[in-house]
Amino acid sequence: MNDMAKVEPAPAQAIPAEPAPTLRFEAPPSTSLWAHARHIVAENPVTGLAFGLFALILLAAIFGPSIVPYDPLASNTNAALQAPSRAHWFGTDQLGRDIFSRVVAATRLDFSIAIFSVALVFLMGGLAGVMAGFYGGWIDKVVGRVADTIMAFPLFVLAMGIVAALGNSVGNIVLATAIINFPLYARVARAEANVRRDAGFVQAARLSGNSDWRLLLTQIVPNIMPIMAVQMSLTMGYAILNAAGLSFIGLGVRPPTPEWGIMVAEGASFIVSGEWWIAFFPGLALMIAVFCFNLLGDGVRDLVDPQRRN
Amino acid sequence: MITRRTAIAAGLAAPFVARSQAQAQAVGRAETLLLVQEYGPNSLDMQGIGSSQPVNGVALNCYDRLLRFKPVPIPGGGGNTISMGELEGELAESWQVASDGMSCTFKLRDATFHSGRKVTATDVKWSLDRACTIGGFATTQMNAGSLEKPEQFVVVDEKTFRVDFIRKDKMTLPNLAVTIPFVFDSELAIKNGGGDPHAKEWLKNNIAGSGAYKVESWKPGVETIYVRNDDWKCGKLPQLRRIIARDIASPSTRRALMERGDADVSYGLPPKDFKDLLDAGKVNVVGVPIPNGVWGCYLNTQVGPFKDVRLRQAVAWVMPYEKILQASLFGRGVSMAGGTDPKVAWPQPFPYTSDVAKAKALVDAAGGPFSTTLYFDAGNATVAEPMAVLIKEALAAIGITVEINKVPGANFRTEIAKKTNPMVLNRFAGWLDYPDYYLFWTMHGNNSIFNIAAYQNPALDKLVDAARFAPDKASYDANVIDFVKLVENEVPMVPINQPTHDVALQKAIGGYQFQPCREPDFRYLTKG
Amino acid sequence: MTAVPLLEIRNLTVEFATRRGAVQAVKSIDVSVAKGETVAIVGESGSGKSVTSYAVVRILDRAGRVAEGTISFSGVDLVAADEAQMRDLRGREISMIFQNPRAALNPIRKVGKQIEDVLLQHVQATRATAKEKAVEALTKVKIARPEERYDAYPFELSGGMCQRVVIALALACQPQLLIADEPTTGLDVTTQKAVMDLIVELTRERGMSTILITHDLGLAAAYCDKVVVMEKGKVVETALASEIFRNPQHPYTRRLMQATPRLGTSLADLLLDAPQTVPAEARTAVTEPKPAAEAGPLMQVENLVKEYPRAATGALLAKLMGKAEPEKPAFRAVDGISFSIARGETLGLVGESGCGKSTTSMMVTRLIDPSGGKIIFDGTDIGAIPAKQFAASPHRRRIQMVFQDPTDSLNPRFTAERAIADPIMRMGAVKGRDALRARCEDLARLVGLPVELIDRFPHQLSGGQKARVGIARAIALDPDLVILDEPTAALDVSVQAVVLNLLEELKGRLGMSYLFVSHDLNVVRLLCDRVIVMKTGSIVEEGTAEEVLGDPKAEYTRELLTAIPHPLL
Amino acid sequence: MLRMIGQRLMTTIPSVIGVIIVTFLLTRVLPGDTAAYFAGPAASPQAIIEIRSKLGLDQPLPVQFVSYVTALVKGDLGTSLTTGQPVTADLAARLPASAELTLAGLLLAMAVALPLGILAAVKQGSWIDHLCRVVATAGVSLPVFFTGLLLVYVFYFLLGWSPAPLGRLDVFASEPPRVTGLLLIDTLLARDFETFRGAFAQLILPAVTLAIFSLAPITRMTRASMLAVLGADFVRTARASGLTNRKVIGTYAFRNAMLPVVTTLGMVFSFLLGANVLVEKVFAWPGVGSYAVEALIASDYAPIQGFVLTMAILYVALNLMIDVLYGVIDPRVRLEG
Repeated sequence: MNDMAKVEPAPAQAIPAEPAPTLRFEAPPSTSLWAHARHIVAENPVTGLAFGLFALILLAAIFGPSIVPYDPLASNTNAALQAPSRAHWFGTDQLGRDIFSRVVAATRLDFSIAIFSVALVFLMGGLAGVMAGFYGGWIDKVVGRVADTIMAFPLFVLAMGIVAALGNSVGNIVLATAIINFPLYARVARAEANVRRDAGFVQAARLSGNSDWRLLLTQIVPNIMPIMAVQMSLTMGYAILNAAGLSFIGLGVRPPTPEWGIMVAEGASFIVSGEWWIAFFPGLALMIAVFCFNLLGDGVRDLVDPQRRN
Repeated sequence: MITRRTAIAAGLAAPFVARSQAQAQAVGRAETLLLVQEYGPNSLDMQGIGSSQPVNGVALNCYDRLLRFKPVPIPGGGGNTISMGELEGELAESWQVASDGMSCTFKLRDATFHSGRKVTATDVKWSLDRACTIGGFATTQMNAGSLEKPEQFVVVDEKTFRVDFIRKDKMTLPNLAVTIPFVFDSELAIKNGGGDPHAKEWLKNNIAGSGAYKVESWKPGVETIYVRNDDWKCGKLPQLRRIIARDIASPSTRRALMERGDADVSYGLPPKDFKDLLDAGKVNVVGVPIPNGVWGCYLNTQVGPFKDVRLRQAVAWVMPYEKILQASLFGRGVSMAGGTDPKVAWPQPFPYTSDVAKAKALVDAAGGPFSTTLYFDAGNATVAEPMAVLIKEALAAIGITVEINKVPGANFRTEIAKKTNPMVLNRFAGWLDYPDYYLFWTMHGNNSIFNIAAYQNPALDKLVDAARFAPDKASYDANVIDFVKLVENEVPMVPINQPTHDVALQKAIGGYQFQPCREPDFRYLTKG
Repeated sequence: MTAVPLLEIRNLTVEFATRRGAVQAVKSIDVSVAKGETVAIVGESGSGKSVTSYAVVRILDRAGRVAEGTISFSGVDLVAADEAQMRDLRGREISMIFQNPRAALNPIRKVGKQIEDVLLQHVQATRATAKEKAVEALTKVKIARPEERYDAYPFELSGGMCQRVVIALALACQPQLLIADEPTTGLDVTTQKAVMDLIVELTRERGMSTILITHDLGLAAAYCDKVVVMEKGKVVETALASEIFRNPQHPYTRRLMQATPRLGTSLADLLLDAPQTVPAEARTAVTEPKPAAEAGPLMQVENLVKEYPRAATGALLAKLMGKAEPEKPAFRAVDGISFSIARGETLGLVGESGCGKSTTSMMVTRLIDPSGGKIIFDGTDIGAIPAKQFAASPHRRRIQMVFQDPTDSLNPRFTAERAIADPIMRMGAVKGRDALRARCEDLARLVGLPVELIDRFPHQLSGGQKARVGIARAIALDPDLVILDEPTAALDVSVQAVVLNLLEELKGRLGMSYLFVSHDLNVVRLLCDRVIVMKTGSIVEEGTAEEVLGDPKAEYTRELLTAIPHPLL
Repeated sequence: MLRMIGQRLMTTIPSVIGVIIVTFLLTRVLPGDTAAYFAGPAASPQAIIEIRSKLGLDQPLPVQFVSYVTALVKGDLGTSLTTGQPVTADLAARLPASAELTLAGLLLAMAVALPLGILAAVKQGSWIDHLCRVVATAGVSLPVFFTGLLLVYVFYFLLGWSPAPLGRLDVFASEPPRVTGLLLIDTLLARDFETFRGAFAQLILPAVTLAIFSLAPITRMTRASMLAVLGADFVRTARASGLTNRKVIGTYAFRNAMLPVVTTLGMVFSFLLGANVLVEKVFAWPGVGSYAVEALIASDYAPIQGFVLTMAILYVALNLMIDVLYGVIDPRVRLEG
C-alpha cells in the first residue's frame, strides 16, 4: 500500500533544535568524506547496518542477473512447489521456477522503481515546493491547491486509477508513486525554503548581484538537501511497497518479469496451503530493502549535512 | 439513582436475554448452511440488464421454471450432475410435444407463489414474454433456443400453456430448463412495477416467485441469507431451513475457513487449493468437468501472423498440454491433446500432441520467427497467468516470442470485441451442452463477441447450422463429424483442456447437485 | 567580610565527551559565595562561566560530567548528592533564571500555572492556595494587573515582562541562592536596567545570595559586590567590584577592562595592550576618499517611508458579508525620515529595537523597496529601481552590507573562500581560478584573517573569524558605501574591539563611507562622526557625535544615556 | 476560532472542486468500456449500445459532467452497477466499517508508537532508541496484505486464537440496532456485551495489521518533535526549578511535542482510510476501500466518484478537526486564527 504520506513535516514553529549548552569548539580542518562516513557508522551502528544493506542491494541490482544459478524465467513443472533445498535455496514456485534466482534478478527492477520514483517526485514536488516557499504569492497558492487536491484523494485509489488508466507498465507505476508523493515533497520543500528565504546569507547573495533564480539553485536548494535526503530515502521504501500493493490487486508489473511485489502477491495465496516459501523470500527481500532505505535516511542526512562534519 | 451495583446487574441480565435469542438461532445451526463465495449477486433478477454470474443462483433457488434437468449421478460419485437430454417437470406436471413437432403443451402443477397466490399460465406467459423482450443476456439466451417471439407463448387455460416452435430445434426444450426462463408472480410484479411493464427496478431488489427459497436479507458485497419456502410444491421439500452465503474475497481466507470447519461449502477456490483439500481428505471435493467448457487459445484468423493456418497448427503442436494441466490446473481438468478420430461430442481432444520438431518445421515453412502478444482476462489470472507463461516459454522454443498482456476485467471485453488481438487465452462454456452450440458461439460466421479468432468460414457455418436444425440423429451426427474434422484442421482455437468445476463441502454435507449455470443448488443439499 | 560561605566550589573540573575524547570546559576552579553576597562571574563565550552554573545545579547535558572537585552548598556536597536530593534543592534552595526569557517559559501553558507547578512541587502551597500564592509572586516582581497576567501566555507578554515572570518563578519558594545566567542579554538597555534593579532589590530584601553570569563588565561593576573573572575554563582573578575596576591585577582582566567601550576612551585605546592582530603595514597606508562623480553628499535620503499593511483583520468571509472591521491605518515602520551621508563619513543610526533603523538600512541597500521618498546615491535616485532588478544595476557593487549575525550571514555549505569570492565572481572583473584565489587571499590578509583558514566551513570558524569573512566579502568590490548593521553585537568584547579598529582602518585605506546601525551608544560614540537617534520610525535628534552623546537635547536620548551601566570610576 | 474555521473552509473549497473534476476525468479515461462489461458475456453489440445510452455514456463529456454535477448537488451519487444499489446507500453502509477499522488501527498504533517515540527521544542514542527505530521501521517494511495474510495464517489457521476472518461479525451473531454504524459502540449502546465481544474479537487482527503499518511514521514523528522540544529552553527551566521527570516530560515536553504529531496523525488517518483496501480484501471487511477497488476494476464510474468525493470531504473535515485540536493545544494558533 503506497507510502502513506510518511510524513515528517519539519515542526511547524521550528523550536530551535539546538540541544542545551553543548559547547562550540574551534575544530581542526575538515576530515575527508570517507573518514567522516566511517565516523558516522561507528557512532550509530544502525546507520552502519543500513549502509551495509544498501551496498548489498546495489551489488545485487548490478550483478544479480548474471550471477544467478538458474534462469529466472525458465519453468520446470515437475520441480514445481519444492521446499527450500540445496538445489533450490529458496525453493521453487508454482511453475517450478527457482525463487532465489527470481528474487536476486528482481532487485534491479525494484531498485530502479525506487530510484526513478524518488528522482521524479524530487524534481516535481521538491522544486515546485521550493519555488512556492521562495517566491510566495500566486505560485505558493497554486502549488498549495494542487498539493491539497492530491492529498484529498485517497492515495491508493489514485495510484490504482492512474495505473488502470494508463496501463500497468513500470513507467506508470513510477509516475503514480511520484504523483501521490507530490504533496509531501512540496510541503516539506516549501517550509524549508520559506524559512531560509530571508536568511542572512541569502540577503548577502542578493547583495553580490545574484538573480533570484541563481539564489534558488546555489543557496537555497543545497541547504535543504539534508532534509530532502531523509524524505527521499523514505519514499524509496514506499515506492516498492506501492508496486507490491498494485500487484496484489492485479495492476502490478506484467508477468513473467520477476518483481518482489508481484512474487509476494502470487505467493500470498499459497501461505495457507503450506507453501510459505513462495511469498516469504521475496517478502523478506522487500522488507530488507524498505528497512534499509528507511534507516538510510538518517545516515544520509549526517553525511550530507556539513555541520556534522567537524 | 443508578448505583454502580444496579448498573452491573443490569449489564449481566442483558446477555441472558440475548443468549436465549441466540439459542433459537443455535438450534437452527444444524439446519443452517454457511456458504462462502468470492462475490455475491448484484441483483435479484437474473433477466435484468447487467446481472452478474451469482444472480443465476438466486434465479435457480428462489424461482421455478416449467422444466428442470433431471439429477443424474456423477460417474465418480459425490453427488449428481445433469444431462442435456433428460428433463423433468418443475412447474409443469406433464408436457406433450405435438405430433407435427412444431409445438409443446404443458399441464401446470397447482403450485403457489410466496405471496400465496396460485401459479397460472398467464404468469408463465408474462414471464417468458419478458425474457424475450427485455434485451441483454436474457434475450440472447432465449433466442439461442429459438424462443424468439411472445406470439410463440399461448395461454390455453388457467392450467395449460403452449409453446409454438418457429423451427425444429433440439435446444428449445432444454433452453426452457436453464435459469433464464423462470416464472414471476406477475400480479405482484405489475402492482409494484410503478409503470415499468417489466418492473425492472422493483424486481432487482425483491423476489416475486414460487421457488424453494425466499431471500431473508441481502447486503450486496457482504452476504445474502435465504430461508426455506415451506409450502414449495415443485419437488421434495429441501432439508436446510436457512442458507447464509457470505462474500469472502480472499481465496486463502476461504480455504482457511474450510480447513478449520467454520464454513460448510466453498466455491471458486484456486485449483491448487482444491487439489490439496482433496489429498488431505478432511473435506469432500466434488469435481465435474464443465460440460461444453474449454480453455482455448484463440488465434486471430483475420489480423496478424496467425492468418496462416500452418502457424496455427504449429501452436497446436507445441502447446505444453501436460505442463499446463499439471502446473496451472493441478490436474483439475481433462487434457485436450492426443485425440484420435473425431466423435459426436464436445469438448473432445484434438489430434495434436506436444511435438516441438513438427511445430518448428511448420514455423520455418511459414516464414520463420516473429513476435506477437498473448492477452488474457485478469479476472481468471490464477489459472490463466501460469498458462500464459508456459505457452510463452513453449513458443519461444520454436522462434515465436510472446509478450504477455494481463488485461483488467472491464477492459478485457472491450479488447476482445475489437477482434484485433493475435492470441487470446479464454474459457468459454455454453449452457446447452451441444457441439454445434459451442461452435455457434465461438467460430460461427455471425462473429459473436466469443468468436475471438474472428473466424469466417461459410463452409463451417453451413455445417453448424445444418447440425443445429438437423431433423434426425443420423444427419446430425454426420454434420458434427464433418465440422469437427474441419475445425481440427483449421484450428482457429487450440483447445488446451476441459477444466473441472470444483466445490469443497464438509463431510456432513450431502446432496450436491451440479447445474450448468455453475451456481450452488440449495434445494438438494442435506446437512448432518 | 569573612561571612560564612553559602556556596563553596573547590577545585571543580567539568569535562565534555566529544568525538576527540574528553574536553575540559572548566579546569579546577574555586569560587565561594557568602550569604547575602552578590557575585559576578565575568568572561567571554567559551570561558566556562555558564558550565559552572549548570554544574552547581547539576543540569549539565548528557555529554558533560563533573570530573573532580566539590560543590558544597550550606554543608551539603552537591556533586555527591543523589538525584532526589538535588531535585528538592532545585527551585527551593537554589534557582536559576536564563537568557532569552520568552523561550524560557512553556509557550502553551499559562504563566500563572507554571508558577503554581513550582509551588506545588516544593509543597509551598496546596491546590487551594496555589493560585493566590502565584498572584502574590507576580505582584512581588511589580507586574501590573497580576490577576490578569496570571492567565496570560508567554507570547502575549513583552520580553521584559517575561523576564519578570521568570524571576517570580525563581523566587516563588524563597530560595537561598539565585543564579542569573545572562538575564538581560538581548533586552533593550532601558528594560535591562529595570530588570537588574528588580533582581538586586528582591535579593537584597531577602538576604539571598546571587551569582550574576555576564560578559558585560559594566553590568558586573554596577550591580555586584565581588567579581570573578574567567578565561578559557580557569578563574584568572577574584576581587571586590570596587577593587577590580581601580587596578585589575591579571593581564586578561586588564585587557578586558580596556576593550570595553565606555566614556572617555578612544577607539585605539581599546587595543592599548592587546596583541597586534592588524598587520602593521596595513595601518599606515591611508588614501584619500574616492574621487566623486559630482560634488555634494555620497547619499541623500529624502522623506523615506516604509509601510506594512495591517494583517487583513476581517476574514475573507466577513468581507464577503460586507461587515469587515474598518481598515486600520497601515503600520509605518519608517515615518518619512531624511538624512545625508558625506563621502568618507561614518554616520551612526541609533535607537532601541523596533525604532525602524534596520528597515532603513535594508531600504538604503536596496534589499527592500521603500513605500515613499527618494534615495539619491551619487546623483541618481536608486530608490526608483525595484529591489528585484537592482542586482543587475551597476550601482549594486558600490553599496554593500555587513550583517549582524556572522553565522547566519554565511552559507553553511560554502567555504570562507567561496563566500568571499561570490561577489567577485558575479560582478568582479577577475577572471580565472588562480586570480580569484589570489584576490581572496589579499582580502583575507586585509581583514587580518589567517590565509589557511579560508578553506574552512563557517561552523569551523570562531565568531570573530566569521565576522572578518563577512567584512572581506563586503569590501571585495571596493564599494563606496558600506552599511554596518550592528556588526559586533554578537561578538565578545575583546573581539569587538579588534573588529571595530579593523573597520576604522579599512574606511581610511579604501576611502569608504559607513552607515553604522546600532543600539549600543558606547560603540557608536567611538566610531561615528555624526549620529542620528531614531524612535518609532522618526528622527528625534541629529548632530555630531560629541553634541548628541555629550549633551543631548532630546529627552529620549538623555534617557538612553543614563540607562547605560558604567563602572564606578 | 470561528474565523479560523471560516478561512480554513474557504481554502479547501477549491481543492474539493479540483477533486471532483479530476475524478470525473480519471474515470472517463479508464480504458474499460463499462457498458460492454455490464452488458454481460453474450451481449450483442446492439445490447451494449442500449446500455451505453441507458447510462448516458454516449453523450459528449461536458454534457455528462453537467449532469453529474447537477445530480451531485441534489445529493444523488448515482447507482453502482457492481452492487446494483444507490452509491449513497452503499457508502452509508460501508463507511462506518472502514472508519471503525481505521480508528481501531490508528488508536492501537498510537498506543504503541507514542510511548515508543517518547522513549526513543528521552533515551536518545541509547540501545532503546535504536530498538524503537528498528521495530517501527520493520513494521512498515512489509506490504500490508502480506502481514495480514501472515497473521491470519498464524493466529487463525494454526493457533485458532482469533475468530474466523469472516468480516465484522460472526455469521450467527445478531447485528445490534444501527445507531452510529460502529459495531463496538452500537453493541454497547444496546448493552449486548456478547456481540460486543464477538465484534471486538473480529476487529483485533485487521486492526493489528493496520497498526503495524502505521507505527513507523507516528514513532518517527513523535521522536523527532520530542527531541526538538527536549532541547528547548523552557524544558531546561522546568528542570532547573526542580519539577519531577514525569512532570517535565509529560506536561511540559510532550504536550508541546504533540503539535506536529497531531498533523501526522491527521495525514496517517486520511491515508489509512483509503488505503486499507488490501486489509479489507484479506479480512472480508465490508469497507469502502474494497468497494472502490471492485468498482475501479469493473470501471464502474458512480461508486468511484462517490467514494473519492466522500474521502475528499472526510479529508477536509479531518483537517478542520486537526486545526481545532491544534487551537486547543496551542493558544498561539487559537488567538491568531
